[in-house]
Amino acid sequence: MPLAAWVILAAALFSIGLYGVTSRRGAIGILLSVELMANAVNLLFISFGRYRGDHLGQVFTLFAVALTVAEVVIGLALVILLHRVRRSDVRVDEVKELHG
Amino acid sequence: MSLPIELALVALFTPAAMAVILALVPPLRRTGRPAAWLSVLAASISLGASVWLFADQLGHPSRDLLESVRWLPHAGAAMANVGLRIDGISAGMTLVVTLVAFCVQVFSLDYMRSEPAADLGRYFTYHSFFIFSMLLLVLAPNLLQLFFGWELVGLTSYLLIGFYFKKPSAAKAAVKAFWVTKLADTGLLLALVVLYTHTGGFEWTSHPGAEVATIITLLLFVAVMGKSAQFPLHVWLPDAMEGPTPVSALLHAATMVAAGVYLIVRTNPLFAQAEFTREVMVWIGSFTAVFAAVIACVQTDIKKVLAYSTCSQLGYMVAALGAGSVMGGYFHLTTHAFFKALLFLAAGSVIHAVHSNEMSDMGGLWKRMKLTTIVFVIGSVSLAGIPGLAGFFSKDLILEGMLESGHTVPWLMLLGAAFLTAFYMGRVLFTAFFGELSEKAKHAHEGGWEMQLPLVLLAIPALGAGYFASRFAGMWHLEYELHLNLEAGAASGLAILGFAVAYVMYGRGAPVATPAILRPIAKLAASGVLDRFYEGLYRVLGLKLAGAVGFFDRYVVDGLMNLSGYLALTAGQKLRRLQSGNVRDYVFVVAFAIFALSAFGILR
Amino acid sequence: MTLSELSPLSLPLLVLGAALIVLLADIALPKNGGRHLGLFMAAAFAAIFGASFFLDSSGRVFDGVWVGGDFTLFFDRVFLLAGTLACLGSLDHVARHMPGRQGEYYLLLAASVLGMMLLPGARDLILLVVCFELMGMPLYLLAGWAKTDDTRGRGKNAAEAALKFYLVGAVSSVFLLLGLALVVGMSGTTSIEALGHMRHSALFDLGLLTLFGGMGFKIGVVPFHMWVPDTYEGAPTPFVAFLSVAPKAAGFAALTVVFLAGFHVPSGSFMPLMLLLAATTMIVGNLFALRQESAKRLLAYSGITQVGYMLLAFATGTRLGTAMLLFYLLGYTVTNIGAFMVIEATASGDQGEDRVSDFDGLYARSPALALAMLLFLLSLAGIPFVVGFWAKLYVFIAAWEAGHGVLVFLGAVLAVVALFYYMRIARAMYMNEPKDTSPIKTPFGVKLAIAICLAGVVGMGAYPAPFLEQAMLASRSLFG
Amino acid sequence: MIDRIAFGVVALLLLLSALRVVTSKNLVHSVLWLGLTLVTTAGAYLLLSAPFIASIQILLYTGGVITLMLFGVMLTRRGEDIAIPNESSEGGRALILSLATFGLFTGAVLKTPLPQEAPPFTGSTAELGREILGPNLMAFEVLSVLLLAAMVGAIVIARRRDPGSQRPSLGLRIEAEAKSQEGKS
Repeated sequence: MPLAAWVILAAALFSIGLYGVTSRRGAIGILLSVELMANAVNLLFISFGRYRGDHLGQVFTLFAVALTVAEVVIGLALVILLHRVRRSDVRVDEVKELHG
Repeated sequence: MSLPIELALVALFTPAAMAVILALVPPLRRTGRPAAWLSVLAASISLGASVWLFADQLGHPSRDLLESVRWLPHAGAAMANVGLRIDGISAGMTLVVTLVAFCVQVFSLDYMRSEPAADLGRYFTYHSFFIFSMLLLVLAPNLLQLFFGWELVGLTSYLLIGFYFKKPSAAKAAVKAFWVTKLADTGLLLALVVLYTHTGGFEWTSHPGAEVATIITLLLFVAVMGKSAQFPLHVWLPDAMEGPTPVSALLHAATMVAAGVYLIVRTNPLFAQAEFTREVMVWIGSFTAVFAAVIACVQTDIKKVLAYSTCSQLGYMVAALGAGSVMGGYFHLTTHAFFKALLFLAAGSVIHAVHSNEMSDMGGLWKRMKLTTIVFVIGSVSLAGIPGLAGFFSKDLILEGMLESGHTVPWLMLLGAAFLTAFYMGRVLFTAFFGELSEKAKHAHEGGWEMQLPLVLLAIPALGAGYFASRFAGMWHLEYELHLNLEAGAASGLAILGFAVAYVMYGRGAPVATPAILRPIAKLAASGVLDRFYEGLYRVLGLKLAGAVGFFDRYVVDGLMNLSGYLALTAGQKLRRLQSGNVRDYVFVVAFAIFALSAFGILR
Repeated sequence: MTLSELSPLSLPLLVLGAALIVLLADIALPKNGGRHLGLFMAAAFAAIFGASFFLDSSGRVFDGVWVGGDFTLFFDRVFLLAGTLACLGSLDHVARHMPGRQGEYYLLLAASVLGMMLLPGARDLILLVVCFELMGMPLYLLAGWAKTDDTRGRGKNAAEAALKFYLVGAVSSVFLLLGLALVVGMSGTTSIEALGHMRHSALFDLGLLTLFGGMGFKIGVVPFHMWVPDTYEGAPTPFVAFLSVAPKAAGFAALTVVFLAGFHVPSGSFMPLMLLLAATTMIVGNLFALRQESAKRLLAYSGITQVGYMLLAFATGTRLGTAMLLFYLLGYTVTNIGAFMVIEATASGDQGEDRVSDFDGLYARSPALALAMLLFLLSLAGIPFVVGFWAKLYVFIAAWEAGHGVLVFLGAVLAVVALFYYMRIARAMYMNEPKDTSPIKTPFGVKLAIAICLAGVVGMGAYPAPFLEQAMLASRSLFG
Repeated sequence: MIDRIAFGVVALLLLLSALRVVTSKNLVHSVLWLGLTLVTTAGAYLLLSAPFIASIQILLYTGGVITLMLFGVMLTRRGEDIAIPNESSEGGRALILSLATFGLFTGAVLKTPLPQEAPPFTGSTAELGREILGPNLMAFEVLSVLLLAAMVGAIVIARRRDPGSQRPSLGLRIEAEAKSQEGKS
């Protein structure tokens, strides 16, 4: 199994996530897509590490997972905050009081 | 520390201290007249020190003093110094600045009498600050300090033009002057950058090589064009006349606008290495001289005539410096400062009397204001270059230098400008001071002694400064002798002709006795031949040409400047729509930008 | 490992200690004790700032994963200064608008400062990215810290500001991680110092550029800047003062460490891209700033323009250029925090709506504030006698030496354009009639912060030499 | 051969579930599809000889993230309906961008020489642990500070109201409401 296959698989996952990030209207939908991208990056770390035969990729992935989870927590907190003050579904393209 | 240094410090810091006191103690400033008198006191101390300094310098013509302290250590060595440089050039300029500033301040005591007390205090605070800024520039030992003075002078100019800031036109003019000069100042800043990177310092005596010197001097010249109102960056100067008239006399005629010319004189070692730049200067200077003189011929506002005249005379100076005649440029700077300040103050005196800038509202003032008329005539004649007065000597020197350096066409242009100068000054003289007494001028009368004293003080050097030319030249390590040759004669002849034409066209019916020198022309004129000839010439050349030039100036040059500002603002407004407020757009742009960067980086 | 081996980390550890004290005290103290926590945090930052002159913080820890030295020290002082000023300026705002959340506010601020302080010393990519996120995540939260049941709707905008900041940041973070995955994956090492010797390949380059993009978000370089104005407008003003300088400095610290100390990019071929971005940033920031009505947005765009100049210094890739970047950051820190603090005092919250027109007649209402703002604006515009002039001049000199004459020219002209919008505020302050003539009551903390900034702006403008020398030292310690 | 088939299955599942995450019309479905993606990724990790990471992925990541997301969905929905909309728009430019990014990525992969076969795997989980707490100890410590800060901050932000503030009286709230209505019209 060539490494290129894994990398391209990760790239495809990343691109799908990117599509979601730029097309979803809801904040949570975007967050889900960001998770997809982060997942793709982790896959990339692990594949590279495996083909070099060291632990670096796995170590990095562990840190990346922790960072991503922290990020999700914060993101959800902010979504809830915005939901409370706007009293509506959080559709990000309707949240544009600040502009120009 | 030697005596000259101490004197210079006194001249520099007395007004500075006064400005700081007035700025930081609002109750004192708001008293108005006491604050004004304090400011005049500071100016007179500064003037006294300058006179002493100048006299001392006359005693040691070749002395070149430098006193400076390290300011910005840079990698072990001094990056820059601050200090004072006192030699013939700066001592002379210090005297000019303080003398004119003193006269203007005294004049303002009466001229600004009706202003509210708080505004009066503000006005004199700016004036004190201006003396400091200008002297900081004049006495600078290197280009960096000069730049500081340059910026401060620009700031004061902004504040003073906008003095009547509640008047929209004044506020607009101040802003415009600010932008145009500020944009040009970019040249000076860049020159600093280039100078430093190539020589490791800000000294104008360095030798960075011909090519770099050309770049530096071209950049410097951009700044000069802005400050000294050279085409096409002259557009701010006529508008700057919105400021109080004494301000116009001080900043926009005698001192600040001359700072550009002074910069060239100071950095002449650099300019001497840059032949191309000097060639550019000759042409732009000559063109400005003619161009502005043509426009001056059709102005109806007395201050605008003088403003364009200032542009034109600055053109002379720049052209002279370009042709290599340092003495000519600098000497004309000095004499011009005297007679142009005099003209402006006299104009101020008239405006004060008739409450209008329009020459059509004046007329026959000779009958009401004898002193003002006399000094205005002195100023005009000196400006026009009639032999014997200060302006003649310096203008002659310029024309001579121009011809010697082989610039025939610019020489002809300057000759033409000399004719036009006499013409438009004659026009002002005959319409405003002689002729029928107009309605508004009926109740005109001279101002108080505060207004008369400066006129007399300035009239003296406007008359006689020329006779000291050789002594000045000695201070600048130059030779000077007056040649009375054909070229000089041509200029004088043209000047007289200019006055004559003006008399024919505007001086008719003047109740005053026709000057003897013009009598033959008057007789010829009476025959009607000349009349028709001049009328035709005037229609075609005068009105049509000057009108066209004025149109070009107002709508094309000025319009382009306004247009660029407008475009930037509109673009700013339109672009704001891109910032939609939709965070998905932001995310998209981020992702797209990373894609584009990567693609560019990889496929390159 | 003994404690003494950690001595290079003494400054960050002290900040950590102070943060923990705040955390515990917040639990122990009665609810109205929050204000004292702010005072304590400000004092702690100031004390640690003072301590930085006595403690020796150079050396390597954890097998060279983190390196202390002049470079780190310079940045640490900038961050500590920013932290002190932010705490001082926040005291009153936080106590008034979010009385129940004060302890956590200062805790998060300290956490962010901690992340920043660790960043310049990181020589390992894992540590770097963790520090980068430690700096960033508290910022998302703080941006949305406003009182959510505020009847005037300010909480709404804060939430929006925070969410936008967060979403763009989260996407950028993922790109940052992607870049790291490619770089680490291709090179097999996380040691930044070892990265310089890597052979470039298409995937490696892709990683490098993606990494830059991910970091570019933090410094607000165009086109990663779009969150900046919205977030600045919506978030609490004293926090924005901090946000507008410290993360930028930290972002540049990270960029410098990774790209100049690590990849030795100047020898590479990314510089044209950086220069292009610098030019775009300067132009776009200026054009957008011209017509802004909100003072905070105006300063946001002006800040973007300033980033362009910093990027120009960064893109030289030289030791001199880096030194000038550091000096620029220092000057920008005191200037911009000062300007935002004046907004907080005059045109924010109870005083107004952050409009430029809220500055009308400020001179009549409070001459001291007007003068302070004028000096800050002049410094931003790069006018002589205030620190901004030296910052610009030195950046131009460094850039000209590196052969970027065209950009120097562009930057100089754009600096004049920038004067236009700075002067709008100045004219409003001095020439317009005040709508409301009541004198302004400035809280003590804000006053003190403004005074410190003013001293910095004027002091460094009058005598920049020692600061420049520190910047030179810092740069030298990075380049060796 | 067997690993190729395994790879094919994992890849197919991954891509399909990921596509459903970004296209599903119902937010709850999206979250569940994401769960499948994350689990399948764990399978991929197993194929890549990273069992520890695979278990972390399932236990912490999948469990944590999916639970959090579901909470988020439930807390921010408006109606009582279970079918919570997850709409998309401007899919065109998004599609182009993601395809372009994929293309660029693939191009870069093809231009870069990469190993064809993985070396035999020698590592162990114990080694991994030593690696984390050895050279990366400092990063680990910093991470713990980060998690603490994120937790505290998120709790404060998501808390219902500022506990220190007085809720404005009903009258004031009505006034404010009326004002904001006025402002809108």
